[in-house]
Amino acid sequence: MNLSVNLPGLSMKNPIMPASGCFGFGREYSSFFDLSTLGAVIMKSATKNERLGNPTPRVAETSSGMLNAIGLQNPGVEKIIESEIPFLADYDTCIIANIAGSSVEEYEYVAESFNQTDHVDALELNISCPNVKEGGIQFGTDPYMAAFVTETVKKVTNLPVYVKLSPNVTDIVAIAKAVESAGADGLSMINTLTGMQMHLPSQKPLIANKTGGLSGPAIKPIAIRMIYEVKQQVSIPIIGMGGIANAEDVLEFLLAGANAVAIGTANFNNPFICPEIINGLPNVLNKYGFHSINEAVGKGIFHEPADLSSS
Amino acid sequence: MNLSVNLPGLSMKNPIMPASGCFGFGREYSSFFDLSTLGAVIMKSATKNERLGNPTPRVAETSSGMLNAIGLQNPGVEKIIESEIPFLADYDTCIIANIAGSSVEEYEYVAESFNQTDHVDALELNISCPNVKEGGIQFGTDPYMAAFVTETVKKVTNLPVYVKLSPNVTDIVAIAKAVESAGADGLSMINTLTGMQMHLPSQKPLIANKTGGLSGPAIKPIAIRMIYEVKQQVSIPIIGMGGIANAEDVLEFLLAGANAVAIGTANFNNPFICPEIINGLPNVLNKYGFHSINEAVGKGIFHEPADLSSS
Amino acid sequence: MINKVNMAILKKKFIAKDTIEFVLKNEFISHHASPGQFLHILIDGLTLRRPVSIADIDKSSNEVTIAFKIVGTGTKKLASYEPGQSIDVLGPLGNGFDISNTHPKKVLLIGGGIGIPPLYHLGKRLSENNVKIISILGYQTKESVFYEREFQELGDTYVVTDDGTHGYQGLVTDVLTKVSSFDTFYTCGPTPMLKAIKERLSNSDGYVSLEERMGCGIGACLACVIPTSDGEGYKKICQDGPVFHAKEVNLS
Amino acid sequence: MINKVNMAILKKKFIAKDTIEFVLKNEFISHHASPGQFLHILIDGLTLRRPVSIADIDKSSNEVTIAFKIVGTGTKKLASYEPGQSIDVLGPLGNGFDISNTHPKKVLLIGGGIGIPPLYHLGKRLSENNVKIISILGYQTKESVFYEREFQELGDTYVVTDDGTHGYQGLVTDVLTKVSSFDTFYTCGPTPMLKAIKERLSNSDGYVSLEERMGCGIGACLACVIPTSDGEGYKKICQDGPVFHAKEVNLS
Ligand SMILES: Cc1cc2nc3c(=O)[nH]c(=O)nc-3n(C[C@H](O)[C@H](O)[C@H](O)COP(=O)(O)OP(=O)(O)OC[C@H]3O[C@@H](n4cnc5c(N)ncnc54)[C@H](O)[C@@H]3O)c2cc1C
Ligand SMILES: Cc1cc2nc3c(=O)[nH]c(=O)nc-3n(C[C@H](O)[C@H](O)[C@H](O)COP(=O)(O)OP(=O)(O)OC[C@H]3O[C@@H](n4cnc5c(N)ncnc54)[C@H](O)[C@@H]3O)c2cc1C
Ligand SMILES: Cc1cc2nc3c(=O)[nH]c(=O)nc-3n(C[C@H](O)[C@H](O)[C@H](O)COP(=O)(O)O)c2cc1C
Ligand SMILES: Cc1cc2nc3c(=O)[nH]c(=O)nc-3n(C[C@H](O)[C@H](O)[C@H](O)COP(=O)(O)O)c2cc1C
Ligand code: FES
Ligand code: FES
Repeated sequence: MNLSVNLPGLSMKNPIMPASGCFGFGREYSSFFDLSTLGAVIMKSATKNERLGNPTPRVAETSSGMLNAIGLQNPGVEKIIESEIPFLADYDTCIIANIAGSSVEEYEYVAESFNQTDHVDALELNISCPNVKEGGIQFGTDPYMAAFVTETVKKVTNLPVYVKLSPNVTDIVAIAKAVESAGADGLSMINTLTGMQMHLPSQKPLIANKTGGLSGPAIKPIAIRMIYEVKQQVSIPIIGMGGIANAEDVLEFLLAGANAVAIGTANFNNPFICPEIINGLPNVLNKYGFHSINEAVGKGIFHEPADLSSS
Repeated sequence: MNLSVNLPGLSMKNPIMPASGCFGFGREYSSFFDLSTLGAVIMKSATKNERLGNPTPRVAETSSGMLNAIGLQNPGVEKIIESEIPFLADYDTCIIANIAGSSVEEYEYVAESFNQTDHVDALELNISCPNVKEGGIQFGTDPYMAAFVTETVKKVTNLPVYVKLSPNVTDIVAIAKAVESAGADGLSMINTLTGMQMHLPSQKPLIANKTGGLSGPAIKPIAIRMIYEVKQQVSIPIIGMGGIANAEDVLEFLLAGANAVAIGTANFNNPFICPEIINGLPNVLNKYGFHSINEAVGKGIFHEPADLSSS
Repeated sequence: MINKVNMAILKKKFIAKDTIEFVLKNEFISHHASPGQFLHILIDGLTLRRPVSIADIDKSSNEVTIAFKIVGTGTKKLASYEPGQSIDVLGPLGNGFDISNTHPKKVLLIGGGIGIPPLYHLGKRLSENNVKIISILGYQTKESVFYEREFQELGDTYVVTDDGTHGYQGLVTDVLTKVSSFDTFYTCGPTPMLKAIKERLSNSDGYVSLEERMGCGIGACLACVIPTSDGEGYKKICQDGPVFHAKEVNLS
Repeated sequence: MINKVNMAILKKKFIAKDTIEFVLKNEFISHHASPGQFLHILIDGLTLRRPVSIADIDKSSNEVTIAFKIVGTGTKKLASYEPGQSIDVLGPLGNGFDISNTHPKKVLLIGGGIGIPPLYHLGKRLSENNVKIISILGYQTKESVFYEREFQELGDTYVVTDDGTHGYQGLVTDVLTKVSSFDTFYTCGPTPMLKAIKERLSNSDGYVSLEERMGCGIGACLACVIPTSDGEGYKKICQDGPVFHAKEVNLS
């Protein structure tokens, strides 16, 4: 079974990659399996300078999901280029650098910095982090701002840009179309939904940052719906994510319109989840009659012959 | 332990009520327990004329939740007033009529119709149903429209109006403030999140309506976050809902700012859930040091002394 | 009368490929359930209960039998339960087969796959009333066959499999011609099968038992509706059904 | 070296109120784990694994003991597991107590509540190396007391309870004066206790074992960080810890 997928900048042996922030820079997971089995690795968000992130607790369990408010802790783009990318570059896998910032200038700076290395294959533009006070999500909830930061980054980078969309919006199609017009080469969706949990004993929010990003199987139906809606309105490829936990879930995302997928929270449950899904995918595709990844992409988009609903 | 709660129009013996659409008009559940134990009953959405709803399948299981696309099936407001309300009126519980429509005129008509009966204590204005083609959610995602329909309904009804907000928005606080200014007596939040599930064997969306509303424990963190945010910006009371499954969950909603709560999906899991929660509530309040419902309301809203986060 | 009860699992048996039979114990259900009614089963970790028909009842020992096929998450988890454990059940639910008012002398039971269990319960009750039973049972393949002997004990039984690995090859409708006259038919199985039967036997009196994904299971949520044949309304499968007069509902 | 393994539950024992001890079997863990390391346990139906310290190891029989208290959903579910079942474990995780490089003659172990189990594993190993052990164990109340006899076998043991229903009344810090000199202290327990000990014993060499809510458990997600005392950065409790030199980290 041919699992290969070709997307702008990404010539991947399979459509499976760990999601940003759930895999660090690959070091820890490299002791569990050969990272060369992965289609790509999406690195933890990079900012201009080192960030120490939010106070703890930073994570909480929710029904079929989790909240996190790490707060973009990372060593800064220079250190990542110096110390992390050379490590990953030794593996036969694509490298996607996720970039974040508090200002358009910061996004610009970080994007440009990645031109220094030859080992990054694409950028993922995180305009959807709900866990920092400034920047992040504010760029992802306004089509104009989203387009502006996309355009700015496109001007300075020589890499394809995948814009990572926030689900915390009324109209995700509007944002998707705006960043497509601004030159995005692809979309990455979805980031986490803003959530909160109350800690009864202390009578305050459990997460020190109060709100956190909800991820895991709980949000899968929302991710599928958004990809389904966006796919019909844009022509750039989509990297899908949100609650994927097995190979059946991957097929569900492909049918809804994703061209490839990323796996986040499930890595914490099972550090071997990515290779296990890669191994399981051929059987699942086969079972439902597909001979390649591309064949399944968008196949579930169903245009009703007539309106059967009785509104 | 005093569980009573007084909200506009609703003088309730406890803060627990079944959520709209999950309890029909109470008939079926009345064979399981005495409806007089409930603080209130929120009836299934009423529209001007009978509606037959969407094609089936109308429900699907998701991780810690479910999708539904019933499509506001109901016998129409006249029939509800004639046949359903007299049945409910025999119980010692408050009655909240949920009203929906495809146009402002329809909301107006339905609201006015409920003036005919003396047995309804309050209206819940459903401007957030994601499962019908026209109306419903479009009124709930635009602050101007939300305010307009609220204002219109307020003019014709002699009952307090609780506006039921949609979580499918970028800025729920803006909608909440808009309907408060338009005269809403309270808020009801949250309705379902729009979601989708792909059915692998048939390679199309499982729900016949394609998308459905996501409810159940999966969405609880989103409900808590939204109530927490809105509570700080409005002064009208909030009926909280979204994934409540036990008495601890109720306390979580109270701490986040809800004045009372509604229970939806959990009724399907356990038809006795409402009386069980009512029975369990005193112990839970006690355990965490509360002597009444009101004492807990908004207690979890935590204003940090200083900004400890390192952005 | 409906109740929420705990039913102890007394016995567990694999009766065909991916098909499991549980013998459950509960006095309330065994005394209140009639053929065609179902149980709404709470399965650990799931939000919605799963409907499963009653396949047999022994009132004297308070034993209730169900048989189900593993098709997804819920049935897989249910299949992992072992004797000694008990399950939380809402039941008995729905309107079963109407056998009190009509007095047929000879009936035809037509079951497809996992639609077969409720017909067994029906057949046993009818046969106790000296009704003559003819059965047509359809399965995918030899490995899926179950309850064949049990139905033979009730009367003439025709087995068909899609691939001909057991009994006749074909669909249940292909052997209809082998059956001489009958007063009433009762059928349960996949919707395409029910439709074909309804068409073929449009001149006969008959009842169909339907399936739909359910929410509440008791008539409150309107998840499980089916259009009535007059085009004017809906019936709730969980409460008005699952058994309907064949002429009453519109299978599309 | 970290691995994902299945550990069979051999024995289950309630050792105090809401406190359960499991004896688990696994060769890899028993041979690779050192005192202070922990297991990251997958619990049915939960998204995140739960960290639980190793309380004892018997290398000859490949047995690994853990002891945990029921405090929430995860530990409640874990407590429902029975011998015969096995659990999915990621381990051994973290950096344990440094006992190879230092050569103390006499150590003080200070444990609070559910922080006591890893100190038992440590005490046993040290005592095998002829180190003299003094222990201070703090519990809420008499019913919560466990491992008292086990620690007494290792050396002088002072027990305190918050309410004085067993041993001395008060906090572990209240009996510190009873302890004569020691070379190194090792402590694990609730953060306020660790802070108090750090202050009281600021002139002594010592190690603290910390807890924080975890995601990955292996150093990748940055959920479990603690500021270093130089104010310049963070350490990961799951990977750099859970044991730190008392001077290294900032408990606030
Ligand atoms: C009144 C009634 C009686 C039933 N009696 C029996 C019985 O006696 N034995 C038995 O094996 N099954 C019976 N079913 C079907 C059974 O309820 C489903 O197989 C079960 O709910 C599937 O749950 P799951 O979680 O395993 O599958 P899911 O993961 O939910 O779905 C897997 C597949 O099962 C099918 N399915 C899911 N829900 C239903 C449903 N409500 N009805 C029909 N198909 C469904 C779908 O085709 C789906 O592809 C009955 C259904 C109804 C409505
Ligand atoms: C390295 C390490 C070793 C540990 N060793 C042990 C041990 O040997 N025995 C033992 O009983 N417990 C131990 N714990 C604590 C244990 O992990 C938690 O009690 C457990 O995760 C709670 O899960 P829950 O689902 O039952 O509780 P939840 O429902 O998640 O929370 C219930 C309560 O437990 C507390 N809690 C939750 N997570 C943690 C956590 N990670 N650390 C501390 N408290 C928490 C909170 O105060 C919360 O109020 C250890 C924790 C760490 C980090
Ligand atoms: C602990 C954690 C940290 C995350 N950090 C980042 C991040 O730094 N940048 C980013 O773009 N997304 C981040 N995400 C979001 C994920 O990449 C992903 O979009 C989201 O979790 C949904 O996928 P999942 O349900 O498979 O986890 C993080 C998620 C988690 C759980
Ligand atoms: C089957 C079903 C039908 C519903 N119908 C309605 C409705 O008619 N009107 C309405 O305002 N909300 C309706 N809702 C939304 C619920 O009232 C509630 O807001 C939502 O389900 C979240 O609560 P829960 O998680 O407790 O179910 C429906 C929900 C479900 C699951
Ligand atoms: S399942 Fe709720 S009405 Fe039938
Ligand atoms: S739990 Fe992930 S870094 Fe420690």
